[in-house]
Amino acid sequence: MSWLAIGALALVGIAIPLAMIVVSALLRPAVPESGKKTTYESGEIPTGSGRVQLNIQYYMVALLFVVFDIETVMVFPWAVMYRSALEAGVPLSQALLPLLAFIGILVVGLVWAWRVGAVQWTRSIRAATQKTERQNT
Amino acid sequence: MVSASAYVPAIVLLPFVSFIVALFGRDNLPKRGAYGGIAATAGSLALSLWVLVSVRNGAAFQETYYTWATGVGSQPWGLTFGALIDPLSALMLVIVSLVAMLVHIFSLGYMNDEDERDLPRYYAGLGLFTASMLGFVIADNLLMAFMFFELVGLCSYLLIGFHFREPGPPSAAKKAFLVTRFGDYFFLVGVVAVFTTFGTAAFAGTESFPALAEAALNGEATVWTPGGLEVSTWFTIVGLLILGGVIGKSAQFPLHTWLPDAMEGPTPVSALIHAATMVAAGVYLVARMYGFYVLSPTTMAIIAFVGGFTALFAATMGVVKRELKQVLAYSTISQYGYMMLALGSGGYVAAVFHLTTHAFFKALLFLGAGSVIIAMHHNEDMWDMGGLKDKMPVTYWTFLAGSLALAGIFPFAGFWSKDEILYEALIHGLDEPLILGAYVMGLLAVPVTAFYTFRMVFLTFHGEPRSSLARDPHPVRWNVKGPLSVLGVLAVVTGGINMVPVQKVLGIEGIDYLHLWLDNHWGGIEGLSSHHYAELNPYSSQYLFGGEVSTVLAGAAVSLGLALGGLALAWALYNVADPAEHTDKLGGLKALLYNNYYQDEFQVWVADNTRAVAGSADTFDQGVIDGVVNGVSSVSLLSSERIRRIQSGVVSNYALLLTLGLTTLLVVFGLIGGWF
Amino acid sequence: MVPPEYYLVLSAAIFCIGLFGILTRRNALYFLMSAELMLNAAVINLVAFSFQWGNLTGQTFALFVIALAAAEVAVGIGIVLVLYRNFGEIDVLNADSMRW
Amino acid sequence: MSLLLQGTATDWVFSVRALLPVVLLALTGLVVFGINSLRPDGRDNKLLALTSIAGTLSALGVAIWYLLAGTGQPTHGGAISLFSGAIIVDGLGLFFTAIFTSVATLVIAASYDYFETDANPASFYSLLLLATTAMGLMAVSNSLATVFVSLEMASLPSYALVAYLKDNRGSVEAGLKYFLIGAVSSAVLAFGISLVYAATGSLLLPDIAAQIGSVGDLNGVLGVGIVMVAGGVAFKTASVPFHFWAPEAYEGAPAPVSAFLSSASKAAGFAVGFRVFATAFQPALDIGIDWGLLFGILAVVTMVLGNFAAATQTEVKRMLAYSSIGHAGYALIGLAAITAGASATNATVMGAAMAHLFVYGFMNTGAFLFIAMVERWGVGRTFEDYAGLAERAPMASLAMAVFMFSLAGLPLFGGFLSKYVLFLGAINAGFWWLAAVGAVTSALSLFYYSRVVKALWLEDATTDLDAIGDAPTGLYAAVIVAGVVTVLLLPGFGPVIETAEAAAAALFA
Repeated sequence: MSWLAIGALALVGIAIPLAMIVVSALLRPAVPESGKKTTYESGEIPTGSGRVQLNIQYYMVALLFVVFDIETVMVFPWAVMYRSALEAGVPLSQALLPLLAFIGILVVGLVWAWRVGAVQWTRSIRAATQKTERQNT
Repeated sequence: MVSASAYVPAIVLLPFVSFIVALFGRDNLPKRGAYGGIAATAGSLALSLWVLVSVRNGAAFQETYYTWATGVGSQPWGLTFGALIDPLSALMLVIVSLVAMLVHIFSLGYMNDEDERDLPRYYAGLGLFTASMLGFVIADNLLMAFMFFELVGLCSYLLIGFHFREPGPPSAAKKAFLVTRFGDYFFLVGVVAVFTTFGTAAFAGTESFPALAEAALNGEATVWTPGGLEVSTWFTIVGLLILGGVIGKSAQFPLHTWLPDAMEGPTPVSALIHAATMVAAGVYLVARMYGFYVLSPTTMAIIAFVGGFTALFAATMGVVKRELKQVLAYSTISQYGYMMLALGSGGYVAAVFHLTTHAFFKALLFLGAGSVIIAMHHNEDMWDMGGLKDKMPVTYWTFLAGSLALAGIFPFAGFWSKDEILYEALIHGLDEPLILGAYVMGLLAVPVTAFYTFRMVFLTFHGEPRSSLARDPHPVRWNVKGPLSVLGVLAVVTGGINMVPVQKVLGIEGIDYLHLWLDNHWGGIEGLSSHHYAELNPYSSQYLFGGEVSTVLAGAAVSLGLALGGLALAWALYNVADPAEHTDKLGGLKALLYNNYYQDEFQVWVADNTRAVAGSADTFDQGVIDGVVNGVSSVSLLSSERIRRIQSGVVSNYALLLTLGLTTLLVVFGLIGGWF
Repeated sequence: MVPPEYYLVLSAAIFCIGLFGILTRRNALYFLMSAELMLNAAVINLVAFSFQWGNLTGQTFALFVIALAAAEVAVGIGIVLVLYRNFGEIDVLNADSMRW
Repeated sequence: MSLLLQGTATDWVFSVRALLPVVLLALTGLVVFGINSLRPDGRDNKLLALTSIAGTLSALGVAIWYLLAGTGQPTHGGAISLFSGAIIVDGLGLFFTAIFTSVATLVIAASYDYFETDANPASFYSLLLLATTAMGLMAVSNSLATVFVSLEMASLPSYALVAYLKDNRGSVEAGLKYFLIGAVSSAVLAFGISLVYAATGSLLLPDIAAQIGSVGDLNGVLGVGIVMVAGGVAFKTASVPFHFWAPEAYEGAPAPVSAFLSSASKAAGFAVGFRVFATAFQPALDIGIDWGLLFGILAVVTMVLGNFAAATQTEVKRMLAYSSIGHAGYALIGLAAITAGASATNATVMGAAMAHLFVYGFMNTGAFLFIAMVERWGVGRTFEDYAGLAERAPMASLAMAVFMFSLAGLPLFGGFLSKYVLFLGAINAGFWWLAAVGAVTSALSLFYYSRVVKALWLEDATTDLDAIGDAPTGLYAAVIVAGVVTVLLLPGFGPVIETAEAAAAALFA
């Protein structure tokens, strides 16, 4: 029965905004004009496209971040059981070595990404011109 | 003494070696591969003769050479390669290697002297073709037979399409390949079914599938059948499946359409295909596993009826063809129809007999046609020929011998074998309406055969030359005349190997050599004798006119009479100076020979009407049968067009279809399994 | 304690929402997010039934699924990037040059 | 030879030795990264290719050695179970590892020429090696957790490989489609696994099998889960209705990648499918979850769709893509013909499907690599463009003819025997209708395969073929080797089928 109150609340919660929208739609006069359809830009008249192209490097860094973010997820269960495993007499070769191998593989990947220039902030001509274009508009 | 059995694989390997040599030797070879091929096939022939002799001395054997794989599981199966040398295969080996050798020699004249290019490829194909047919002949189990059967089909594809730069040959090659392949898929399913049913595909021995099938029908053994089907019904189905491959390869109705098109190949190849290899493979296969087929009366009747129908149907179409090789093509279909008729009506020996004689006289006719084509500078239209009799006597006389054999005129080879087929069909058919129907069709085909054969002979060799080419033919050399002469002699005398009618009428014992040969008189493999087959076959013999002798005589007289009738009609219509203007010439003669006028008028009427019948058969063939074949392929292609439209290119649609598919599966299997 | 069937219903609902997103969205990134949603539905099940069955298998596997989801996004973003470079936008409907 | 059998499952040295093929592949991948890290600007194409080939070949060698020595097989102490049963090294795993590593070797040899001008081939080789590693893991996964992880590990590099030509719209589009369908499919698979876990409380395959009998009311949940897991397998094997990515991915991807995906990746999907369904889900057949029929239907639809759609293609590569779908249908027979309790026939038909995948690995890889060669020559993609190539490249064209005829199942090459044994096994198990559909679609397949041969050998060139001057060593070697193996697999089919059937029999024992 305790769910009934929540259900009622949810119903009311959905009904009220719906009712407000419906009532206002019924009451308000419909005067379409172009100014109403433009994007709201804090009173400024909007110019140019709404889409901004970010430098590709943002994504490269983001990707690397995601990859190393995963590492944390994987290390987490290991950290939880490490102490108890050692106490239970599990040798280090089984408790620590796999994790070191795991991190070692990641390091190889990171070093490679670094060396081939994935994290280098390139200053390509195209990026530079795009930057000037953005500043000019 | 070394036994011949040790050299049996060499019979197959020799032509294969010539194939390899021609393939890699390319243009460095003497005569660009021809000599190698001749040497190899001559070697095969010598070994085959030796094998024949040793089988005559009782050295038939079966031997497994190689085991591919053995299965584990509920039903162990073994895939093996081996040789089965018994009277039947020994005889066939000789036929195949002999014809192959003659074709190789002939090719020297037909291909080398004509400066064809790319000849190593040609000889490589011939070598492989011969090798695979020989391998097929010695096969001791169905799977091995199937593999070589397919190889034969592939080689025919390569050889028919030899002149691939012209428009016709590639499509003819493809058609031959695909149509026979279509039948072969039934064959494949049949092979699989045989394996599943019996656990073996061996032809001979107590553990062979014909023996097991026989035991199963007698209740002495149990075999697997799908869904607990009646054993005999299942055997019929399996037999028919395998028959699919036979009908495709042996060009029986309705899968015969590839064969006339296959005339696009070089003429020696046609000779090989028609006489000894590809087309013969189908009939040979039925003979090889005859012990299985005789167990199923339904299959036997179907074989007989298809054979008889094909014999008549193809013969009528032969009447209206203009090209020399086309006529021969339809005659091949028709003659193989006779063999099927013989097999279906219990005439095992008769079928093998006809297979033998036909191999010789059809090879002869094709090589003769090749000779004519050389002479005519590769014009094949008979209406452009005429009068070649005096200019190429060797070709003429040998061709004539072959034609007489084909037409079944006494005492040429074809007479004896065809007569025995009709005789077998008659005595077995008196109780079986289907066999009797097949017999009648076979009998009707006799005069038609004689008619078109001699129409061909007269148009080609007699009368006046009808073109400048025919007035000044290109001469041919020894390498053409030699094979023709050998085959010409054979076409005359081969009938002597099986003088059954003479034996029966005159009571001379022991001159039916082929009967004795196939009956393991000189030793053979247990269970593969014609005697054994005769015991198994479902027919009883009935005789007309109160006795065997009179039936033999009556049958022979009727068929010979009909053949002579056909010949006479052809003579009257076409053995004239200028057959095309036949009717106009009549006007000048009518005052003088009034009665003859009527006779001629009658002949013209007969000619017109035969023409109409034959023409409509031809139309039926081109329109309906070809149409069905083409229809199946266009329906497949059309559905292909439809099916591939599912792949719309839009990934959202894929996701939608994927979801729908998954949902459907979930709902269907949920309902079936009662998950909800 | 919440009965396990409720989790099944919840996860099925989330799975279907994700599926709905995949079927209706044209933007590749939304497509990606919807697929992640579907994976999360699986994660809910795993965690809930890990609790239900009293073993840690499900929870551990849930971590793996999360990790793989992240890796999948990484590869996916890379592909979306090259898509943008070649097609000038990330509308999945525009890449339809190969079909039938 | 049996030194591997000593040691305990928890000893990590023992684990490494048991998993040596996979470990070797992973190490090679890392070494390739290492080489590239040391010399990021040096284009060491040859060094990288040789390193990669050395890795795949040694992994192949070890897998074959283990197979011959009986490691993990019933004769030598049975399957080796590692990591609390999550990984199991047995005949099936080693057999499939042999397939993956053979295909990978051929593909790398071909890529050496194909990516000759590529700016950074190291990433290609390492992606390929890592994908192969993951496939090796798929073949030895004995838990749904490792199945999912390794399947994703194989998929992620594959997406990148398909989209490898970053400036080629076709390649990118292919990658996008592959990735999007793959994301959906992996979500479906994960959801399916979670449902199976919900019903049985375990992810280990043998434990699932033990629990299935007592799921009670949850059999509906289990059923939905099993169908969804089947969906994941269908995605990896490119079977209907999860096949939609395949034609585009195979067509758009660089041809060596297509070869890799359509041979190795497909085989990996079957490795997972065979093990999961034979080990874990077999008891489900008794409680109204008839996944055998499910795969039967999928097999029929897949065979029909793949072969029919291939019949009227105009581009050779796309035709091969569809034919690859059709072959997935044939291999699915190995799953469809499984019936509860009939362990002998089950082993026969599954072994036949494995042997078919083995032969298929060579003939299909070879066919795609031939296309890679043609792409490298820049000749064109349609059948017309292939006309007359035999004049310029007779050996390669001969090999291509061998592949086509073998794929069609002509009885001169390995493809015949494997297809034959497969149909035989299906009929033996009572599924004659599967064999019948297989035979009919094979008949159709000959039509479109022979079109290629006809174009190569029987038609005159329509385009200018002067560009075909060079004979790329690696590509040529790969194509010829694949062709020779395809031919040799006819006489040498015995050991293959025997190994495969023994491996399958161990699964059902």
